[in-house]
Amino acid sequence: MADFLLAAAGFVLAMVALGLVRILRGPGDADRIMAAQLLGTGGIAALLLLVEAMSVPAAVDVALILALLAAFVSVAFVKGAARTEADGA
Amino acid sequence: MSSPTLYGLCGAVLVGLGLFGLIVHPQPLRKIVAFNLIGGGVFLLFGVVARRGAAAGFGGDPVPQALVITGLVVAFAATALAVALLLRLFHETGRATLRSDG
Amino acid sequence: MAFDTGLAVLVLGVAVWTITARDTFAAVVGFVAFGLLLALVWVRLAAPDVALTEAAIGSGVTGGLLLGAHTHLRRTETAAAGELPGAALRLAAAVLCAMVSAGLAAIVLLLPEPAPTLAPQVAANIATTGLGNPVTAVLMAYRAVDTLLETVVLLLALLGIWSLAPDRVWGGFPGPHHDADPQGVLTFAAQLLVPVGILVGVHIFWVGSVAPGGEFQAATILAAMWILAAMVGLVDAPPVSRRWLRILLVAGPAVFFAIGLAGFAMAGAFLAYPPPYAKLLILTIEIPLTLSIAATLALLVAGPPERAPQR
Amino acid sequence: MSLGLDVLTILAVCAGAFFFLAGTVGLLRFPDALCRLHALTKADNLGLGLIVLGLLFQVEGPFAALKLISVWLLTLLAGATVTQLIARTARPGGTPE
Repeated sequence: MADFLLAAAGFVLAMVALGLVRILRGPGDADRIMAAQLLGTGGIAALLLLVEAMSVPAAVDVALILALLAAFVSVAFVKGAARTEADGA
Repeated sequence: MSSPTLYGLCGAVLVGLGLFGLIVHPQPLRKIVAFNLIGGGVFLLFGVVARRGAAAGFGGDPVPQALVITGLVVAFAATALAVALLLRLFHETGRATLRSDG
Repeated sequence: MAFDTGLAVLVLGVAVWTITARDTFAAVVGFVAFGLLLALVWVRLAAPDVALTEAAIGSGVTGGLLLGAHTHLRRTETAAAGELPGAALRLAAAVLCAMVSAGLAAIVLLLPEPAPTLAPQVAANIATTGLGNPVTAVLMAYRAVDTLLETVVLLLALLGIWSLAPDRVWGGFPGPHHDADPQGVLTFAAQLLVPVGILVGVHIFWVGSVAPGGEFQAATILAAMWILAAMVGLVDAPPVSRRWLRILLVAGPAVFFAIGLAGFAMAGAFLAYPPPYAKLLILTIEIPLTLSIAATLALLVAGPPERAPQR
Repeated sequence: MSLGLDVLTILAVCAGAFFFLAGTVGLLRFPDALCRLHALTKADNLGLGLIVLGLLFQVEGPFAALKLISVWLLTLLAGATVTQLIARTARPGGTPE
């Protein structure tokens, strides 16, 4: 079971990495924010699988923090993008 | 090669990469980001030492782990101070560069 | 092992991206991604406490700070990009950095066997602290002086930032004012997230004595939630000259220091805890310390005062 | 009993992994930012949900289950909010918040 979960975590990470390649090239900031979003969701999924595979249940808290802070960083992204546009106008 | 060693090598490369960015990038903000990469590499080296010291029922030696936690917080404080200095420089001069001649 | 190799390659790939990206915004996004992947690495290295800290500070709050800075500096980017050093200097730097990496890699490969460790000493003495989490025990008992000085370093950094304020806004409100949009999506999300975040922060603090967690991680979450509320305009930062704010900032380190001094009388050394009361004393330190660190971190992100205090 | 639960976990996690695959394919193949946004958020949030569901069969105690579910709900909330705002920025002539 542990091996299966570890393999699933690796698979999700690989998917995220593929998606990242596409998005990090842009062109717009929207694509880059999506990159963070993708990595947030995928990273959390990989982490949860990893936690179960290694049976360190306490590390679920790491996923909880990542979910909270991903929201925080995303809001900072959006606020930043909005402000830059206001400056440029 | 064991997994901790692998991450140790990863940390060693990260330090080199960050150092390169710190030297080469002209924008101060990029230098700050590069500095944080060096930090990540150094902490990873500590993490490897901690993992290798697993004993007495602990998954890793708690002493280097505690040092890394302290280090992360101090690195954040240094980053915040650097960012504030940079923004003040920008508001004073209208530019964000470390060159004195302009 | 295959998983570890993949993860290490991914970490290095994102790091290379962060250094080589042409656009600073892309580099900052890369850095946030880097922090998230490092949190996974820390779980793999059996260091969940560090993973929590990395996820909270290393990726989250640092990312937010860098993004905010980039928003201000965006227009200077094209000017600065022209100052890239010449090819010869870049090559020299690359060679130097490769040598540093090679040296560190050699050290990693030549680490002594068996590895030196302090884990048995921690295991032998942890019972006297009444704590179940060895990392918290190290932070609050064996290396308490480090932790005390660390909180002082945070305060010094904050003083440094405040002293960058121009004279006319001295002691004023840090950061720009954000107007709340009562119908906005952001406001709605923040109203839901902030209470949940505070709950998670309290949980992380409370489990810190027996399981991964503790005051720094909890403080970071609380700080992030406050910054989030400030960003969408639900709360505004108080002027930094407020007396209650300053008392809040120094309360944690002051209690820590006072209990440390009391250690001379109670247990014969600075920061020594008498065993039957160790856990009680550590909790007495941790509660104000968490609040002080949270306030300090939030104000570190908010930056120097930008608006004059109203009289 | 435990074998049955393991099978359920494997099924749900595989389904979740498939949605991550679908999301990435969408990202690589769709032409513009709005389509990519659609592919990304629908598929990945569903993928995460299925993985959480799969892991729920393995956890012990209601508290651990509650934590797993709240991770998913938090991600959904953040995803929904941010996607809205990205879409506004990405739409031609759209104004950000």
